[in-house]
Amino acid sequence: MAAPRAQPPVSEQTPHPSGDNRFKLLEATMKKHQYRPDALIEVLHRAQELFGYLSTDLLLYIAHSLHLPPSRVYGVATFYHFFSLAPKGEHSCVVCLGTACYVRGAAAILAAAEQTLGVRAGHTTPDGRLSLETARCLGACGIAPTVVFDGTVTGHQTPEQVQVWLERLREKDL
Amino acid sequence: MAARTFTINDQLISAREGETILQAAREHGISIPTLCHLDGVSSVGACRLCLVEIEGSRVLRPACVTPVVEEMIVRTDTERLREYRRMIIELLFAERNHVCAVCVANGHCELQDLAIAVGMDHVRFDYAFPRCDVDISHPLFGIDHNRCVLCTRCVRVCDEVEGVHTWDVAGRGADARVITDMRQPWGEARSCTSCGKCVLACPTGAIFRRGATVGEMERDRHKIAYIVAAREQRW
Amino acid sequence: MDISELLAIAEHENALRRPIGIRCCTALGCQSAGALSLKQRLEEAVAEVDRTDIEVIGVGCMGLCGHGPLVQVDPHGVLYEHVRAADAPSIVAALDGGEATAPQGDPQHPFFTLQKRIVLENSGMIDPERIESYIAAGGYQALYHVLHDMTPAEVIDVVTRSGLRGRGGAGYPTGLKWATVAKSHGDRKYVVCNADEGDPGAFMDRSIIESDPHKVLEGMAIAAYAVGADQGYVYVRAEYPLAIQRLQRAIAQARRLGLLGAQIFDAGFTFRVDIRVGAGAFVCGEETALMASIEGRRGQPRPRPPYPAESGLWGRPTLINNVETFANIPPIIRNGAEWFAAIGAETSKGTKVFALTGKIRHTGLIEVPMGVTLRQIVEDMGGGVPEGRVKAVQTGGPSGGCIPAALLDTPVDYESLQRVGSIMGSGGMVVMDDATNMVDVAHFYMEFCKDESCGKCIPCRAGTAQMLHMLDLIRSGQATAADLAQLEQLCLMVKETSLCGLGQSAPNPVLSTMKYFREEYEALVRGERSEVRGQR
Amino acid sequence: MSFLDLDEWLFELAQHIDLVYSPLADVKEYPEHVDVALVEGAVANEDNLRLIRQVRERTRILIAFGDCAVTGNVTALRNPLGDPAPLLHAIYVERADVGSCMPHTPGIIPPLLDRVQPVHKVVPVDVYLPGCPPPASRIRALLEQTLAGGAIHLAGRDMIKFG
Repeated sequence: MAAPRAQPPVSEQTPHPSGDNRFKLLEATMKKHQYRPDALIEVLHRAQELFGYLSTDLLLYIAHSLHLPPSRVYGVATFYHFFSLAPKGEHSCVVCLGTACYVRGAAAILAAAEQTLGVRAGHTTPDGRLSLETARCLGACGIAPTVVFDGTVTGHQTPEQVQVWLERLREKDL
Repeated sequence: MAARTFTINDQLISAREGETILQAAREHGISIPTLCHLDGVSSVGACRLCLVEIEGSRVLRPACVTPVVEEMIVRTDTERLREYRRMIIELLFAERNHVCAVCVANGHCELQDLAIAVGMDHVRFDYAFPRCDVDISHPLFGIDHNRCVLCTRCVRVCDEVEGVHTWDVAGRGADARVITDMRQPWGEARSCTSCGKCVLACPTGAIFRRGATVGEMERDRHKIAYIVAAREQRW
Repeated sequence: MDISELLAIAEHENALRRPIGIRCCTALGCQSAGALSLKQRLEEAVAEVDRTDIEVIGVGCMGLCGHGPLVQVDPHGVLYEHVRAADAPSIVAALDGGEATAPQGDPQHPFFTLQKRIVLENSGMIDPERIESYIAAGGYQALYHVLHDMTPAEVIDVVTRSGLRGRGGAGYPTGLKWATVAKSHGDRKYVVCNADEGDPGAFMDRSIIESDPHKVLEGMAIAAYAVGADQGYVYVRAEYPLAIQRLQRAIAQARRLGLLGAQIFDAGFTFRVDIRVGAGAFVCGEETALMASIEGRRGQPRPRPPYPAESGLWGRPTLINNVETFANIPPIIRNGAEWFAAIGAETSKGTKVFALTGKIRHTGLIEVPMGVTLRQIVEDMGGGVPEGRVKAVQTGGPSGGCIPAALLDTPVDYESLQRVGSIMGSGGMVVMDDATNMVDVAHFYMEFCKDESCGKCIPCRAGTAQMLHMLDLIRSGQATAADLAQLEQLCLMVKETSLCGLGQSAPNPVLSTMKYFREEYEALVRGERSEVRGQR
Repeated sequence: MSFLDLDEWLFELAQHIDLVYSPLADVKEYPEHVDVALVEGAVANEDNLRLIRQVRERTRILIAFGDCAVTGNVTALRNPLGDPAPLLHAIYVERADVGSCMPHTPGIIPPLLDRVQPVHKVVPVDVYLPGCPPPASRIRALLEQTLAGGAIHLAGRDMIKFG
């Protein structure tokens, strides 16, 4: 395993961490991993958890902290689907497109959701309210087709049910 | 160092222990097509053009990373390999927008040479015609993603020889792109030392010297190996 | 910790058991259907009637996920399906002769009776969130036995003689892999558990971790002892938050009891386990890509050799096995190689866990002895398709193939499935009825592979994109017979030249559907389907 | 022009062939029963499409002649931009100095196809001659083989280098 590294000085071009508690929490995660470059993915997970998405400044900050070239951090962040480099909507609707869901009509569900929201999968509504996403397989095949609303997995879904949920969300002023 | 004796295309060959099939073949004047391989940087076995048949092996092996083994029997030019290589080259031409007639590397391009070598007189697959950027923000060099084959020679030479790692690959699959720093314009990539090694390494017209026009982009790719050899033999 | 302490924990735990146990499934499928509020309601209902002889236990997967939430009552084994929270009081009342409002399931259905549970022996029985529950079921005794009574070579010998083969898909002999790692030299060695279950339609590994996480950890620890490793990683998908949570808890509990960490069972054996959470890349199921990901890099495979067994994580010898493989280890140590080798088929020993899904009556998780036929699984256990007829069974996910109904009598073992153009795979089994168009199915998988191709090697990166394009042309009626031939050619090329398993197997769904359902391709080429339905 | 570089060999060629159709010859209709057609250029508009189908139907050996015919080449550079309508609009309307309007003269200006296609993506092609332009020596080698009858085989840098 690579040798532990001391905490690096924060360079001028990275955002100054003071004043934002989230940076302290991120710092703690990096410290836990002794600023090892191989902890990059763990650190990116934590950063996205704290900030919602990975901005360019945030990635640069991580690159400097872990002593990694910026292009490598960017390359890793864009390799994995889980990481988002753009802000997400306040709410999320994830339609599972795994095989079991596919065979049981996931395509129709996704089409209904796209129609209701007026955005394609992988995008956020212009008002920033909701991100429509797809998943490869949630492993909840026993209750296919599945849709995840704001982190809650629901099974045996129909296009109508999904439309109702999305419309209710639109009406509610959360 | 111990010697190894083996056969390539019915020709008996002796090689040093630890040598790859590709090295041994080239030393004996047997050509095996390559694209992602570049003398002086590590091999990644990604382009699959140097795949060879080895007797007793179920699968095809990349010559660039497969060490020779005593009494191994290798075939580099069978009907099957020829057909596969041609398809790989055709896939590359179909994947991006390679227009030899207006390319800075016309006449000095490894991809173009490979197309000739595999006998590609046309591309059987449909062209994808993707939209790709051209970045000429750097004062000396430019990159045209239309001509990039994602061999990652620029990434490796920048990391391993220049030691800077300005280049990397972002995204994945067909959407993958070589990038500089945070995928910002090359001219704004602060880590770049403008050493030009990536320009030397690029097999196609993707990375070029600014100002070069059609057919003018000649480069001495052996320089990379010279630099590496000179560094290793320094005393 | 020594054996007497371990046994004391088990004894104490067993003493706590009440005569009547209401087991409530809290695995993902049932949780999504409301199992957590149901469990709470059951506890309240028991408290309301003031019965101290009844306990409510949250357990892992009972298998019949499509009928969840599931509740089973011991000692009589009465099974309730589709249980709502409102049914809770009546279930408790039924113990005194009342009538439960939830529908009863049939525990004697072939879905249950044809199973042979080794990997899943504790699933649905014990509380996965409490290490004591696992210890009471005999857990960690195999590890003790190994550390105190066996040499590493003896452990490897047992695993080798058991005939266990890798459950991740390829079926490489596990004992041989362990022996290679044991023989390799390195200042340090690693054991990695591959829980990056990426095949869409498969959830065996998720279920095993959610239902019985300690079993996997014990298997890893035994492996670490056998090969000489002191550090382990579980690489698990980010899409499985519940599994990650249970695994974290399990590791912390085991560490607290000294069953992981330094000086395990005072035997001079140290083994630490860390979790690495994936980030959404199917290719990371490939072992060299997985290792790159653990090292914090882009999950791109590299050519093998060198194999991970010789040069793996950070260049050191690394043993990589799948979740189900590790879960088989403690029972093999406990019961012996001969016991295991007596189960299953000639070249495929033991059992296999399958996720049975798609157009089928009983969806869920099953564990069957190798060698049972697809027909037994689909028709007897799964109850066949709800409407129409079975058209095909897909095994092995995007790397596998579609087996037509005519070949349902194929036995489930590594070689037989390969002979009919599919693979065992990790255990996804998706049933398709005659409303399913097989070209659409091939397209679905190809879209998956194209999206998941890492982009490193040309045949996979450009080949999957091109194959998908050709399938698009076929589906929209713009293709010719010559295009079909060209697609087949391309499939063979990608299969033989791609760098890793993803590319090498990406053409399988196309090749197998072209082989068995060619008329569907030809009909499209003749322009016999005007409208294309299915995936975008 | 490259064809004209064949110089005096053109006279020899003329003894073996009848030139029955060419964009430069005053022949309106592509004749029937043609032995060999050298097709230059890609298929970019509806006129091209109509003509190439006719050519294929009435010709024994169809030769895709030059990079444009074989790959689309420079003429296909518009393809990554998608449908040509926005492009035409940008050129003829937005940036027009005078008389800005979309070109639309049915029967005179053929509508553009969505994508420029190499010839073999539209009709079957028998022989491919890359080159932009193919040098005279390459053209001569091709024609000599064609005149000799039998299978036509082109290989090596002198014969199939693109660009």
